[in-house]
Amino acid sequence: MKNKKIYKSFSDSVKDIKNGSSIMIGGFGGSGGQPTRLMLALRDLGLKNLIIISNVAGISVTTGYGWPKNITPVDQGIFFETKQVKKIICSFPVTGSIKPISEIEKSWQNGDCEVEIIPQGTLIERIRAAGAGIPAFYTPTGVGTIVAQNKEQRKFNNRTFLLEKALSADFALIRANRSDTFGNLEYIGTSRAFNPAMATASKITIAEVNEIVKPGEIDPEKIGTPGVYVNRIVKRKLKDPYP
Amino acid sequence: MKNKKIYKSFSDSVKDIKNGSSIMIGGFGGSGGQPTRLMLALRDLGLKNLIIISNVAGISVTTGYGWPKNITPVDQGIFFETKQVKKIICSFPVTGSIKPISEIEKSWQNGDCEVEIIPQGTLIERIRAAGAGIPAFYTPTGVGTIVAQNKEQRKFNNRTFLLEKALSADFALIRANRSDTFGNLEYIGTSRAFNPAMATASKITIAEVNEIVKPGEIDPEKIGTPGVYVNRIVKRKLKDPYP
Amino acid sequence: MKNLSFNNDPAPRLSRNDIARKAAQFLPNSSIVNLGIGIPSLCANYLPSNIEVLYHAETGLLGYKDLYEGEKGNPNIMDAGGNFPIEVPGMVFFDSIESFNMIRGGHINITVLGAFQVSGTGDLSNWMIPSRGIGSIGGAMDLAENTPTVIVAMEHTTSTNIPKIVEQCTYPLTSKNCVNLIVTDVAVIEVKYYEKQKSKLILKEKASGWNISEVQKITNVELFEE
Amino acid sequence: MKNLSFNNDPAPRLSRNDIARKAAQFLPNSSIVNLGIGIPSLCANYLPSNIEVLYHAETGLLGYKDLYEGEKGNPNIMDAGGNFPIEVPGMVFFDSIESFNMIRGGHINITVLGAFQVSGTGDLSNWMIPSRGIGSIGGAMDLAENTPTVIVAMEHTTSTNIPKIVEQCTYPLTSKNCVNLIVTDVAVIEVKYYEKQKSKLILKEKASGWNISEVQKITNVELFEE
Repeated sequence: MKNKKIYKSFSDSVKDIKNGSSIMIGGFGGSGGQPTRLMLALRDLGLKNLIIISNVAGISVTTGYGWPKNITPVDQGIFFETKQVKKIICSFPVTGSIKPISEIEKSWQNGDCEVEIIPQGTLIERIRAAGAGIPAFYTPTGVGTIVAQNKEQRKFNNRTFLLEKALSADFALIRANRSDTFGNLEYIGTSRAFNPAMATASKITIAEVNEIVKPGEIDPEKIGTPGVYVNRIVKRKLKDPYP
Repeated sequence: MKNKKIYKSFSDSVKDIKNGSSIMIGGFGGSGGQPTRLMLALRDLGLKNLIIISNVAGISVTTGYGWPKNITPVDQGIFFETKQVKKIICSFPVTGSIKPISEIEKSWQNGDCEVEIIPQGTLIERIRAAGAGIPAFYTPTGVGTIVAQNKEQRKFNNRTFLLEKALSADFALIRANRSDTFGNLEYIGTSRAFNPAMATASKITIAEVNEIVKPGEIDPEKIGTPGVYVNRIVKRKLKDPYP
Repeated sequence: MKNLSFNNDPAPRLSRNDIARKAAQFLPNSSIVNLGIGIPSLCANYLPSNIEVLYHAETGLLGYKDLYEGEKGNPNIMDAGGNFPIEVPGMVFFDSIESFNMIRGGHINITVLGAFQVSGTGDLSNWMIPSRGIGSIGGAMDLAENTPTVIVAMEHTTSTNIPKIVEQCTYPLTSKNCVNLIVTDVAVIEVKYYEKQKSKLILKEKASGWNISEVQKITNVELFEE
Repeated sequence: MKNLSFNNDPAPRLSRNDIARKAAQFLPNSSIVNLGIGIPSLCANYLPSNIEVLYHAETGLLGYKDLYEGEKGNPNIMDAGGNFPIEVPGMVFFDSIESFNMIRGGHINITVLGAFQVSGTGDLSNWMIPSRGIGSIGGAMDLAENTPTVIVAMEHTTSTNIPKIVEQCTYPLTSKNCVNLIVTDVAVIEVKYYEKQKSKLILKEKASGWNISEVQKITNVELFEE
């Protein structure tokens, strides 16, 4: 039971992802918590029509957002440079100012991909709902804005709310610090972000980790994702230059 | 800012609870995670018409459930012996077999109180929703049973779900291992249970803890309830005989 | 507790421990399992040696194996039955929100539950005796409704030999069309769903000395053999 | 970045840093605060010395104070602006579910946000320039809609002196009736709600050398003094 989840290489761990698959990519945006090696392995498959679900996306390369200054960033833009994406669902796909322009904005301008922009709290709650067996919930966020278009509205206690539905995916690529051989994951600091929720909301969850240890080596009080949610684990090389 | 939350005694910390207040009591049932000293302080106020929200309730005294064998249990029954409760909302108020009978079942038989029984997953999710700004959500649990009576039903992807609403309270009495002076709480093992959700869902959250430490003494990766949710902290005496 | 036994029985019925032993044979390797209280909780004692599973408890615990006996144990590590599991490496703790996300989201692979009644369409009643007027739901409805595989482990009849496998449950329901397998003291019966909310009961195994017509006598729903 | 300045101005407008310094004066002691990107993020540099607040970042962080500068910092401790806060005792980490429960549940006391436009009824537009056709919402809608007190910190006009306080927002909305206080480079204006979705703009403070009629000239909604 213990070692079936461990994959030898990033490329092995993603090779059953197909044209048209929906893929959650964890982290917040920025380098901390981002499954950078899994993203590169996915990009190298050369697939088409992917549906990508992320939070902040494509901003790091354009502005250095959330990366150490001495490292050239990698972000969701890698899938757009190569026209692999049919649609991205995210909360923050373009920079605040009009320039510099991100790969995602370029693709959108060229009509190569669809961009669906969702308030961050609604996005994470929709992902959480999918993992938690909740098909839909009401939220106050977005009422009276274009986010409310074509959505059911309803009053509770005289305040208006929107009906939002669960959001799941075929695959989740996530990042953690350490995993034990059961797939129990330990995170560091703000690198949790979207990773724990996405782990629960996909058919196959693949975790990129710095280290794989024996059960019991991670303090059970510090496990952020129970192994029940993790299908595959891949260890990074020692001293990977990416954070 | 740091020390305003610390109360010197359990009785001080609960003295503004009033007749008719709604009160969440944390833990799962059993001794671990139960705010036993806060419960006793509340009982001693001699209030009436309380609304109590708990999970497993009143079972420990009747069966020893979740208590070490050498200690006489205390549980939610203490509020029923003294007829302080108008209504209890919980998932597990009576034992599996007809005897022995709990204080809650006695009160219910005598018509002294109302007992509302909710599936455990629905109860915790309703409490969570209240803290998370979600007024209502759909859940599959209870469809086709008496739990579905008078509830709105709706299909998503051809499966039927019930609409369930957020559940909040005036006060939450919760239990943790340690608190720092900001009110950041650390839990041990399964003593989390209903405590973290209840902390978010009440107007005033009061935490009973074994120890109060300086900020930074609890590993930030192990804080189960951020201090933003905790209004009052009360430290137990050293070597309290209750677990 | 003695085995149930009645004058017309062709052979002894299984003990509660033997029902648990039989039910435990249906737990797949590497599965995440939640055991209900009563007979189901005994399954943990009879897991085949070549099978490894992870137990989930509603209290917020995944990965325990055995329980402390007697005076031992830590009240801060409790299962849903109020027992104190022994700490093992790889055990995980979480709060009740997460515990029921796992259940409601279908991440627990299989649950073994007790029952007052099971219907021919897989409806389960296991939380309230009608004459009592009050009962405890606990996590039973969440588990029964949302776990992909539900095994019922129970005695085939009441202590007065009244069938518990019935056309329609007369006890308050826990969940409809949820039961996949019924393991009793005289038989193993599969609830085979061939259409939404329709099913047949397939008699898969009989206790030693019992044949289908003898099992049928104490079963209120028609049994089929494959 | 230079202060905005136009020929008809009676006196200099405040710098972006001075807008932030002014806005910071409205942060109550012991409050939980979320600062948006741009001018709002500068408030942290000007918190009055007798005031202590806890900063919340959408990334899953509560209790930071200062940011690392230059090459320093840990990518695993990031704020929503992509900066790396300095670790302090009592800092807490959590995932995005919890981070937005705090916001949506109203547990963050006060937020300071930037704006493209604010209407006389407190509507806020701060996420998309219509001509661009695409924008980033991030946490802005959750914060604006659900935080009990919303301060807007912005320049009073665009760089071509077009008023940003308007009868009706023409930019896509972030949230309706959410703004409580507008702090600009020429004035501090309270949005006083006297009925649901109705409000008056109360001019509370003017920059040195500015009077109400001069502020009114670059404000498209009638201003009142108390």
